Amino acid sequence: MNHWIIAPIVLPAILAPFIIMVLRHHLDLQRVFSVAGSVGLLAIAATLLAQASTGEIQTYELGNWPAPFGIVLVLDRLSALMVGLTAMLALPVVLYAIGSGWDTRGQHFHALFQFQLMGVTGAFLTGDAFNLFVFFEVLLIASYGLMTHGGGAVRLKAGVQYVTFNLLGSTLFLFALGTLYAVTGTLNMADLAVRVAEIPPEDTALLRVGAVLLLLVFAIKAAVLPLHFWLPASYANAPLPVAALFAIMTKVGAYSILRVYTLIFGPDVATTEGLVGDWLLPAAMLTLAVGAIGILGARQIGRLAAFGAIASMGTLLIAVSLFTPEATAAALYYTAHSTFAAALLFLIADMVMERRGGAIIPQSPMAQTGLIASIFFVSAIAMAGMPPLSGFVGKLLVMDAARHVDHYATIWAVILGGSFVTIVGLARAGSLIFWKSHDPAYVQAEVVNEEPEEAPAPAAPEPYPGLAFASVFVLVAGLAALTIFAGPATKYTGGIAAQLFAPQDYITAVLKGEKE
Amino acid sequence: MEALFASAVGVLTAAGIFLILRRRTFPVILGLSLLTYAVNAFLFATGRLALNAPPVLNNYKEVAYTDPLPQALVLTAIVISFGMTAVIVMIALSAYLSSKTDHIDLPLAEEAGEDE
Amino acid sequence: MSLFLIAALPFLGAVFPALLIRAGRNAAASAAGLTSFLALVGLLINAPAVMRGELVTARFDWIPLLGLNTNFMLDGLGLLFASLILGIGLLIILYARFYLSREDPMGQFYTYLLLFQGAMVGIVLSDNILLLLIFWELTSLSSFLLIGYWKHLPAGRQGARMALAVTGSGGLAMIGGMLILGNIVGSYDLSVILQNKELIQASPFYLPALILILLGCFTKSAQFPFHFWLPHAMAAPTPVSAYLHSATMVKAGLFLMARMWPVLAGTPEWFYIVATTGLVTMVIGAAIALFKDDLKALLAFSTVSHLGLITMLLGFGTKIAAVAAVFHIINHATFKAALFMTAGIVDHEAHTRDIKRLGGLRHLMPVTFTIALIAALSMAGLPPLNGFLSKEMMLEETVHTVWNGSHLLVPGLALIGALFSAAYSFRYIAHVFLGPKRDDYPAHPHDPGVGMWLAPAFLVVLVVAIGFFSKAIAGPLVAIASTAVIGGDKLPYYSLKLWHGFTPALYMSIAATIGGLILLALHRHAERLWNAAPRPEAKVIFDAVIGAATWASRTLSDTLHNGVISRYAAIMVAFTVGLGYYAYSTGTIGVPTRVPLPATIIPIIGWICLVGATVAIMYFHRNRLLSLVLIGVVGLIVSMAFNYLSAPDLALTQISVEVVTMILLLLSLNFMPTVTPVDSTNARKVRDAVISVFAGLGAGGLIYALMLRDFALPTISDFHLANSYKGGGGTNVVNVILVDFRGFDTFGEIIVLGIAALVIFALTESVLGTKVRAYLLNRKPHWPQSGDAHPLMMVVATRVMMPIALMVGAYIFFRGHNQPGGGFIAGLVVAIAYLMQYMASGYTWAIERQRFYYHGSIGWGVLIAAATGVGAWFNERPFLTSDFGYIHWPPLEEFEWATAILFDTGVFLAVLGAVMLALDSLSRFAWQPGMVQEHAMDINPQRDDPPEPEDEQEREEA
Amino acid sequence: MKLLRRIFPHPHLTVLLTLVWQLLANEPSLNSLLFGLLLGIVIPFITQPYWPDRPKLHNWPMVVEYILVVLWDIIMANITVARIILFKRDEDREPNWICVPLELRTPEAITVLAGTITMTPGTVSCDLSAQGHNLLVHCLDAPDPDAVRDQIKSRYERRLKEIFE
Amino acid sequence: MQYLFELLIAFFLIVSGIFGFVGSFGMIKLKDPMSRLHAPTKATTLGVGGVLLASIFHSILLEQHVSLHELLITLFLFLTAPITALFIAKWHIHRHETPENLPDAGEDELWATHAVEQDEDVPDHTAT
Amino acid sequence: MITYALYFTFACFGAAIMMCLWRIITAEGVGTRVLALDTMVINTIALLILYGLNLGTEIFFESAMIIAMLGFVSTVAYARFMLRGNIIE
Ligand code: NA
Ligand code: NA
Repeated sequence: MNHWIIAPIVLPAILAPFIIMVLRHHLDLQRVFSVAGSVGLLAIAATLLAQASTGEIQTYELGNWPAPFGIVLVLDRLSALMVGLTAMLALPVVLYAIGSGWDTRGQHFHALFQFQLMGVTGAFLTGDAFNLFVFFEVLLIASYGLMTHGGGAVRLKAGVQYVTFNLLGSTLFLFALGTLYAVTGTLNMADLAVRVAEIPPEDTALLRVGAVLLLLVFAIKAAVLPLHFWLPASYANAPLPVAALFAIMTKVGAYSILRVYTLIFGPDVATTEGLVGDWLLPAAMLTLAVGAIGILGARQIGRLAAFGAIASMGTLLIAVSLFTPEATAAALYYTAHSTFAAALLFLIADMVMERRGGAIIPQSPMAQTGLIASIFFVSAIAMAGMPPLSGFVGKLLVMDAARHVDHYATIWAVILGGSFVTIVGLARAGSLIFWKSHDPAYVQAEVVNEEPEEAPAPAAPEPYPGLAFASVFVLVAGLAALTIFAGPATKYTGGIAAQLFAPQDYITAVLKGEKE
Repeated sequence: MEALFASAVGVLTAAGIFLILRRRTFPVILGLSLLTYAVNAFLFATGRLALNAPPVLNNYKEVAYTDPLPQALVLTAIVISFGMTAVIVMIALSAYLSSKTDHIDLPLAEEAGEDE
Repeated sequence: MSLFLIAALPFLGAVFPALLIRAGRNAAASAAGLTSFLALVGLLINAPAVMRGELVTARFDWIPLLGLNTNFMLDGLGLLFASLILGIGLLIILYARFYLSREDPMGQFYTYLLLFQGAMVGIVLSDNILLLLIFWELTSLSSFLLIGYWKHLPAGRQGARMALAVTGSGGLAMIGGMLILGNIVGSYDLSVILQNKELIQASPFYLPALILILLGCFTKSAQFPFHFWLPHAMAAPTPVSAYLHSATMVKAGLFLMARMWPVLAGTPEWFYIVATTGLVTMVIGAAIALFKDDLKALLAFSTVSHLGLITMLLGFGTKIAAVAAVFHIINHATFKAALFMTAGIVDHEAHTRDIKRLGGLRHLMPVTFTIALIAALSMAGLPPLNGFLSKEMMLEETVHTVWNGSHLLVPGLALIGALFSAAYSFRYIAHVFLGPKRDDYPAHPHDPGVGMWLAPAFLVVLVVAIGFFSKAIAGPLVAIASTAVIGGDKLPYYSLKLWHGFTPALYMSIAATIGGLILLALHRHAERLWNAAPRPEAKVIFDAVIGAATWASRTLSDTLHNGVISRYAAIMVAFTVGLGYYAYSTGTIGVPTRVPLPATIIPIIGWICLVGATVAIMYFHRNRLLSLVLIGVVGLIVSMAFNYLSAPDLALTQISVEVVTMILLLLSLNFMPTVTPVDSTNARKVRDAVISVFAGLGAGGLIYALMLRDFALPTISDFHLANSYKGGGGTNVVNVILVDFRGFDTFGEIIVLGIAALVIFALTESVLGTKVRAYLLNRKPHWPQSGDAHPLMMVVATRVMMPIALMVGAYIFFRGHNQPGGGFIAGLVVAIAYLMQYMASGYTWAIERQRFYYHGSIGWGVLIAAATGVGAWFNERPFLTSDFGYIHWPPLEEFEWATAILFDTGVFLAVLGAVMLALDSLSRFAWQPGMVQEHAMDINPQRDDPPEPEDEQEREEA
Repeated sequence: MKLLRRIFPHPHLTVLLTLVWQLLANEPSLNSLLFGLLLGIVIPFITQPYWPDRPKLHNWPMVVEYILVVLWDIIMANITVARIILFKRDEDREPNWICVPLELRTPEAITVLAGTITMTPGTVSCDLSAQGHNLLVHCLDAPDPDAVRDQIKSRYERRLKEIFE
Repeated sequence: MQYLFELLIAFFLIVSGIFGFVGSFGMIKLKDPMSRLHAPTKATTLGVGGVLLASIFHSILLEQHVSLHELLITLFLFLTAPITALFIAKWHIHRHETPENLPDAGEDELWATHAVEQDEDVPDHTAT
Repeated sequence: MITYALYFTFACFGAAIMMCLWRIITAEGVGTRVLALDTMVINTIALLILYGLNLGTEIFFESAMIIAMLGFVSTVAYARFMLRGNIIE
């Protein structure tokens, strides 16, 4: 029995109530424990990554009930990677939130943050479809709190929209799970895989409905067109460090698609043929297009970053939707890249927002313009998939993996076209925000852009700016490391893909061969 | 019976969706509540309908039990959607008090983005 | 020196100027210069080997999965270009040290410059086309920074963006081309690709690959029609222009065409695309250059023209033309860099680059004049300078070229190009340096210090030297570079000398020179004609295109994401229903396998109530309070349906949750409008109704189909029924599932509830911390309030009921494991008992008597549940493993203990705390100052009238 | 005594709750009796602060009498009301408000009286007066309001006064 | 004996059925809101009480199983019905009756529902 | 005999519930509607007990009790809302 598997869930689950109960009135201690928790999560994630790298699939049967009757957690390479990404993202984000003082602008930031981590890691680790729903809800409700953290009219209105749309998604999740259970009589994902293969032809219509509804649920989370509409306003109006953390949440959707549609409704399952890739690929391409167009058209830096997140999800999902080992390996590499890149862009956007407001118009220069401009340049390079950062490698991987697909020319054209529009858009924004501010003509005018609907009375600005910058540099370093060590990284993602496309190992590990 | 049940689920879903498509927060919340009823009923019925067969074990006689699992799932779902509803009510109220309007739409702020 | 180090040195060096700038401008410049110098030395160390015909390589597998490896190779072509890049780079570093003013951030400049230099070196050394792509795009990015270096100038910003947009997009196209190429060959290594000419040219994907790669080359090398970005890039400081547009960036395109020449050239497609583009570019560039008054613009278009010339030569596809191309690359780099520097000197000294404001400078700036004169004459193609040599070769080649059957077209146009070329070269001299001295220069010009003219002077020396001693100086380099271009084949016969006899080329040269002089003489008239002629202004078009694209993007994006959530939701629902139907219709479904249950009168009544109430909600939904009442009916019926259909636990939970939800909604409705105004058009309503009806049909139809069929495979809940008592110690299987089989779900569920309460609390704090507080204090109620807020009878009834309700809560809790009930419902019941007390006796009165804290209750609940789970670890069992047993203490009867009860206690506490915290937070919105409530009842005759004596003592005790 | 008082702050309530637990458990046993007693002791501790100024009951036989009287009246009242609803034309009814001056002062007593009025013949307690000295009662069909008032005072209030005050 | 028991239970059932019906029918038939209040508070409560009694008798007399817990529900209903009625009545007084329409409240001058200082310019009732 | 009596009582309470629904939909004030809802809840309790009686099970007891308790609470909440606007003050 390997208790490490549940550690990433239990740690925040215990830490958060502790923060609420004992440290409610001690901000500094909250910070210490929150950071310590994130570091702890990182350590746990590292352990899990090391354990998973052997290729052995480990399970953890909660309540000691055998699968498929109880809930089971599964540690394979994919879940280890995703938990690792979460931990690697969490630390810089929480440091930034502390450094920027965002955590003081409302109550319970750190507790909600820990709960959010619990939800995300739980979703990555669980091997039970309904338990996945529960963790989705945990991460969502924590995200509702984080999204509206600090209040403010616009943010709250955006919050209503965010919650509404996600509640629709959660409802759909239940419809899907109900349908699947009603046909197959099970909830365990490995068991589902076994049973789906055995489904008699008289039940395929209903099973297909369940499969497609589930896909749509994940597509909402992953912000796939036409289910992505919730994202721009939500992310742009969330506290931007929170939006940075949300970079991992869209990945939860992508992860779930990968997991469910390789393990249960894999590309070889005849029953659900023609349901996934057929529409996901065009939808993903449109997602990328909409994201890129949004970047070019954005008037506000938060929104620009949000569309950046959408565009990167588009690229990612193009790779996912191909459902080949090569493409999946590429998708996973791109996942890591896009998590850091999107987070970085949001944090930089926050730095800009805090100093001069988010409008993409020239204004007098802000504090630390040079440094922020440089980091913006880096994040833009990453987001646009320009060399030398991992985005370019990821893009090449995706395109290379698409070589053998029928529509490869279209895919390439969309990816390259998307990159082009993104480049133009980011260059435009950067030039207006950072360069044009030096133009005497504009400095003179000094139109103080009043943000009419800002968060109420922003607390002391940036208590530890050094910490904020440090956390940004951590993300940059992450991107750099992902680039430099692209070889080992792609090897690992290749291993994940190999594991995903051999679902029998997973099934055997979970069901211990009992059901075979 | 099944027809009654299914049609009720359908009516609740339709009404819920219709209200969710309104443009004020309050009807949307009402719609979400209705939709929650619908989905809970849906999920419950995936264990198939049964009369007088509650899944409470009876030591004295051999009786049929209905499928307990969907019931447990619905219980979880009810609780979760309760939490969600509470949160959206609160956010909607806060949004209303902060902006003095309960329009659910969030038109793009007219921020002047200037091009070169 | 390893190629890795040569490629890496500029990048490593890029760090220093930025860091060292605090130590002074000289330190920054020296650091930059030293790095370049070291790299150049490293390169030259390898030169002998290359000259011997060896291929110097350095390989490291970076991303084997992708085939993207850091493989470098150095051959003749690479050596030529690398030397140009590093050598001229060194000169530019020197020049820039003196050119840049004190206000310019020099550290940044050198950092950018070295980044650019590294990228260029990377391109020419790459032995992997993907690696080459990386460096390729890096040149776009670093040139973006360089061109936009003067951030305060609009021209600089726009020029940078234009360059990035054009060259970046070309690079993107090239990615596609390279991937195709790699796909055809099966490797991304250049050395492999270059061996596969037949394979590539036979492939059906040859043409797409060719076009995509050429797009990259043409945009980078500013070939028509992508030439327009280059002049705008002249907004950069002159050192940048000199570097980018003589020797490096624009030559990258040429380099790549030369690099790929062995496998791509030699086909008609190649000839017609490349040669034609080059020819057209050459002529047009030259023509435009003649009419530019800005010195740098003139040079920029001349660069365009010369690049066209080289492109054309490469396009011819013959080996001898390739040699000519290589030779001209060298020559052009020398004279053009020198010319740019002289232009910079003039600008620097006279404070203008406008030819119209210049003239007569030869008297004031003799050194500069000399340098400019030699370089310009070389550019004009006059002997005995190096420009003459390569131009002769070019003209000679055109004579032998047939374009679509025409023998005259290519040489004719080439002659025209040469003519214009001579004309603008002469103009550069005549209108700037010759003529009378003027007295209206913006500044008083004089020759600059040696630091500034040393670099161009050195280049001019080369210009002359190559002219005279071409074979000795340039010969070996041309030979090995040309060998590399033509793919290692044997070089054809050529000779690098001034005099070849009376060849057609000579006549053409003479014609071009004379024509050029005539054109210069007629310049004033020609200019009038030129200005009168309509011609598209590239910048305007580009701006219009980008502006339109931005506008279109913004319009599209803002229209799509217009913040109307009802539309988002409508799309989502419609999409879901549509896709669901598609999935259904493409599968198969068997006949029903279950017999439907009979529908008796009670369910029918329930159905009528439910549907009636739901329809009524639709009808009355604008009256919000009424909608809540009607929702209550729906909740009641749903709960009864659960009872009727054998789900007592669900019924209990449903009705409890229902009431708490309703109370939350009432609490919030107190602050919100009670009426929903009409704001949908009828068309919208119809649309929404249609979508809703389809959604309803979908959900109803789906569950109907499901209910009529048995499970396709046996359900796992058989196990739960069989093991509930045996393994879980409870007879209420639903509860055992909740606290044991699927206790982890429940763990998540209470956390959701706890978070919900925290979120509500946090929001309350946030909102009440703003001006909303003031609004709330001054707000009026929806309607007149009644008196007697806390009626006596209600207070008394509550006092009696509360203990009983708590008892019921305890009962529900303890029974839960075996009968309907459990911690969750118990938590709600207890919460409602407290709530009743709030409603009856008033918030402030009741809260004073509160014995527990909500945050603590939530925290303890989660912790106890977690601790129950963790406890199993000490038993060597997984999280949440339960245990139970039976205890017999006489005379008591046997009773059961179960850790599940502990877990359920956690659930209970969390639910209680969460519900109370949520209600409490919402209640705080109504708080008014001075709302201290002394008594529970508003009216109490016992209190108001003098009490009877016997009661007095007792009350004091209480 | 004080200690006992501490342990059983509401002895009546403890008994009542133990009884309630027996009802709930529905299977009398020593276990449930003890457990009920335990809860009966614990719960009053929690609820004690919410019920200050508890009145003392003075006359237990009267309590029993009162309950029986009320039960009887409830049944009769319902028959009366059923007759009115089913067979009397709406126009023939004479609904009426009456004011009942109260001698009772204890809130608990007033509550019981008001509750009784509501549950018995054609009357509903509707409101107290501003200082709680009068009770507003609505009659479903009362041609003679004074008779109703007198009956209330004599039949219920008198007994309650004895019980509570 | 068995027959008598059954008869007793059937009687209780039928009587409570009638009361239950009357309680809701009164709400339909009676015209003024105050009178409507009478029917459900009394008849329905008694109706349910009867059903509960029938249930108790059924378990004791026919199943020989002492089950009194229905009494608790009856207790609840009897405890709460007057309060419900009071609130509905207060709503009616607040909404539809002026102090002049009601009988004199004696020395207290006003009935509690009316005894309140109203805020200025509060909008009229809209949703009730 | 009990069976027929049960049917009769079912019918009575069924009809009662329908009348409550009618009142809820058609009444002119929310107060009457709340009253009707309260009545409906009580009628439902009766139906539940009857159903339990019919099936010979006590499984619905908790439900009936909770409904009785909560029906009251919600009625009070509605009424307080109509009277005071703020239900917890
Ligand atoms: Na997300
Ligand atoms: Na993202």
